[in-house]
Amino acid sequence: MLSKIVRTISDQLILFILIYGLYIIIHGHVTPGGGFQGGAVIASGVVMMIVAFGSGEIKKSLRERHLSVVESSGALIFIGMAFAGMGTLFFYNFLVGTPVFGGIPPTGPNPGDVWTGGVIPLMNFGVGLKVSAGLSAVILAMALFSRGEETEE
Amino acid sequence: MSVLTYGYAVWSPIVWLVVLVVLGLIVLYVRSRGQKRYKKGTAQTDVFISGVQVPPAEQRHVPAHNIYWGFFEALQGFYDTMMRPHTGIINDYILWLVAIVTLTVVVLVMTG
Amino acid sequence: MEFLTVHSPALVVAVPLLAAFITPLISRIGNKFRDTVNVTFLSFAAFLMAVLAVDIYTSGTRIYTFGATVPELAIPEHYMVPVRIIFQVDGISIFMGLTTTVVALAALVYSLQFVKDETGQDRFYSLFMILYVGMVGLEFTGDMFNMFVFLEILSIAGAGLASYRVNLADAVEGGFKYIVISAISALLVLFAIGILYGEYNLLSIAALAHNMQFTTLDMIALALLGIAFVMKLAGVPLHMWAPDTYAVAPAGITPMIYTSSAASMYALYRITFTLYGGHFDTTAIGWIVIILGVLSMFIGVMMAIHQTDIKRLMAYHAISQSGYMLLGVGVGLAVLTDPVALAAYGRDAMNGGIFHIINNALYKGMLFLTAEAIFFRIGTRDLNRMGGLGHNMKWTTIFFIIGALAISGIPPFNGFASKLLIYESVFRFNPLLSVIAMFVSLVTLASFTKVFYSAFTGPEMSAYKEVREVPKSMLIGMGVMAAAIIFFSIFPGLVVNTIVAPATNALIDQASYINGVMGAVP
Amino acid sequence: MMPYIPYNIPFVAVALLMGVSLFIILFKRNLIKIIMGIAIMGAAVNLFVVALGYRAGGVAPIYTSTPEGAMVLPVPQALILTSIVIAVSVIALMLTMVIHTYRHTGDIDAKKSRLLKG
Repeated sequence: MLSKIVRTISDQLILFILIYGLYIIIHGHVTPGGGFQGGAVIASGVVMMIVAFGSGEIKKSLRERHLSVVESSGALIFIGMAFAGMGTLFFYNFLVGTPVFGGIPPTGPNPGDVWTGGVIPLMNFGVGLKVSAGLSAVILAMALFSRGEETEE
Repeated sequence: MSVLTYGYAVWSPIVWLVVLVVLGLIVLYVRSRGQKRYKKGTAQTDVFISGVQVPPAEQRHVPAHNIYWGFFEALQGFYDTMMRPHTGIINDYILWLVAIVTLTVVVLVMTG
Repeated sequence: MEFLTVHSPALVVAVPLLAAFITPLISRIGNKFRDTVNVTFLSFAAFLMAVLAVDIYTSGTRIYTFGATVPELAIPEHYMVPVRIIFQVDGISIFMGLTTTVVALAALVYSLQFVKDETGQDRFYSLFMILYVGMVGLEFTGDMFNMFVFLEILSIAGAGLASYRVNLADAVEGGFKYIVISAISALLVLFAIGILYGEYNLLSIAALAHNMQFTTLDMIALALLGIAFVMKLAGVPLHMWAPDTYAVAPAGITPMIYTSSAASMYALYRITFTLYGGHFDTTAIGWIVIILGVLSMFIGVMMAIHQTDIKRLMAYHAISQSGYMLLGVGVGLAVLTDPVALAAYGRDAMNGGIFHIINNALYKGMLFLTAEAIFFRIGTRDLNRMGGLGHNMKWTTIFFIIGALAISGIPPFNGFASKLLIYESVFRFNPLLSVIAMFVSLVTLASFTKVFYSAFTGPEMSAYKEVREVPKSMLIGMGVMAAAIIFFSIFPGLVVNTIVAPATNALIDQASYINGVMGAVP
Repeated sequence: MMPYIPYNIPFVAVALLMGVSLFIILFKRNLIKIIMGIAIMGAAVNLFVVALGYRAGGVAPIYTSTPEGAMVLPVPQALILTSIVIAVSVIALMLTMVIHTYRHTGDIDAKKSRLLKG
């Protein structure tokens, strides 16, 4: 556990990191970024919390089993979108042209329209969930390992 | 269905099995013509090693590293050479990979 | 049914992936339920594989373009080259897929009892399914980059499973060696893909083969790809990781990792025959494959007979048997540009080599399972400490005898059928190679006699008086493989004509693979 | 051909990185250093593929705010993104195994911590 200054600042900063990560995930289909990058940003926030508070403290609020469930749901969202396209073909972008995320991203200088891309934003969201939970679980497990503790099953 | 035909001959497991069964029957017939003096549980079936005390059954089992002892003794030099590259060190595995890749690149660039 | 047939190439990969992802969620309900779901999903995938196989053997190569409007739309409108992710399933792909599926089913059923008392079972089943997905994907994929991705997927899942029993120090070491060599060979593959992409701006195998110029850079890429896959399939002298990893992997996983080596062998054949076939003189690369094969056969078996660890011994046999496959197909590769020789003996040699892949996956897989059954009951892999196990483990002994006779090439088992094809056709190519192959078979028999003698025969040891037969699900796993071996032994002609000959044709007939994708382009 | 020299600098860097990584993997016995070597080799391959997609004077391939002009190839970048994701998981897995090796044998020297040989 680090000093009080570091802990307080980390406490404030984690919100901004989470929001930035979510922004990257949600805008994945119109700007550089996407599920993996955003998820990695969120996981880096978890790293910061582990560094500031110590893995023992974080273990109380961030259970590995819960992370595992979130990770699986992210993967299920991704493959569920692929299965949902089966009416035509696996991974078919069935939302294009519908009112939900129906548009195609416009080319040329513009601020970027999130309400486009068909299933791609949803898949990005699934990947983001999976990566953030997965990377956090990996880092948490390693931090606990290096202290000589086993993770709970 | 069961016959495998290829360029020069055929292989049929059914025919082979039939031949095996016929041969087995002949062997059994010959065996049944033999003498019937063999009795189980008497001194006839005991192990005899030139009068030496025979150890109990459990200690008579030859452990694996003694099987084919002469074969390994004769090929001592070969096995010494073989064991030298099998170090179990991961760096050496990669060294072999790099060496073989280099060799293959040279051969293919020369011939291709 | 129509729906399943159309979508089967994608579903075969997607259904086990779904199982892998829902396993951590449903394991809350209960272990029994999770096991049932996993077996059901894999059985469904096996059913889909059978549907796909019937479709391919009746109506030829299948192409499945992900995200397109129709499956055959490999090249979108206004494009000249394929851009989407494509699964291209032809004779050799479906042959490998069937092999993988049979082994995976038997291994999964076997594992149910084996991991019952271990921790982290959810991860075991998830990774098992992902390993299966990696293998099938590697066998079905139609572009180079996905070949790399699926190679990495099967490497990561395989390494994680190999070191599943982290409480054993050697298990971690075996897994570490596997992941290191996998990572480096995968990076070589990626480097070669980069070279090819930089040259032709293409990733699809068919499109690359269509445009191949056989420059010096292409030769370097061929060497990198070929040797990387030889490393993954454990050909001598790049085999040293294999005994380490096979020996420590849990039961059920060893056959799977061995089958993933066979999948790498498929990738090697795909590269050499399809990507670089055609107008290129393949004699040099053919001889390289033959030399690697002969080295693997000979050194593998000579090292095997020396071992006293039962699983290391079998692992060296796995290397040695891979040599037969390399030899058989290598002969076909060396004479690929010579139609007379190809018709005279090349095709038979390739039939033998490819038939040996499925035979070997079956009996080698079963032998690994019997070895692990012994470990399950007596807790050691050391042959010196075994003896008299045949008294109490009768079924295991019977399965071991079937496997040992099959691997040694004793008629009438299936190992004999495939080895006979290799011996006789390789004899026409070069008699010396055939003699070496027969000698190797002899030493194989000798070393399995050693295992049989020291583990199963002999008086009942006092330490192993209480040893019982392994649980029923493990026997079922071995029994599935034994039944397949006996079926293959009795009907070799049926198997070769139905599934092996189309695989050989698919490898030799490069033009139809290219036309499957590039057909629309003038 | 003076103007073309700058475009070869990435490939020189690839060769250097590759040499460094091979040196590490072949001659360093520390398992952590071997993992570092693999990471550097991955970086070399990634740089190689990304450099292949570069076009002289190209702009970033983002459709929403693109200026006029040639774009660099987006496909190699997408490939390398996948490769990086894979590299992350491979390295995490390898590090976990090294932790376990250290716990079991008390050493992370490739020669001293080995149990399997022959």
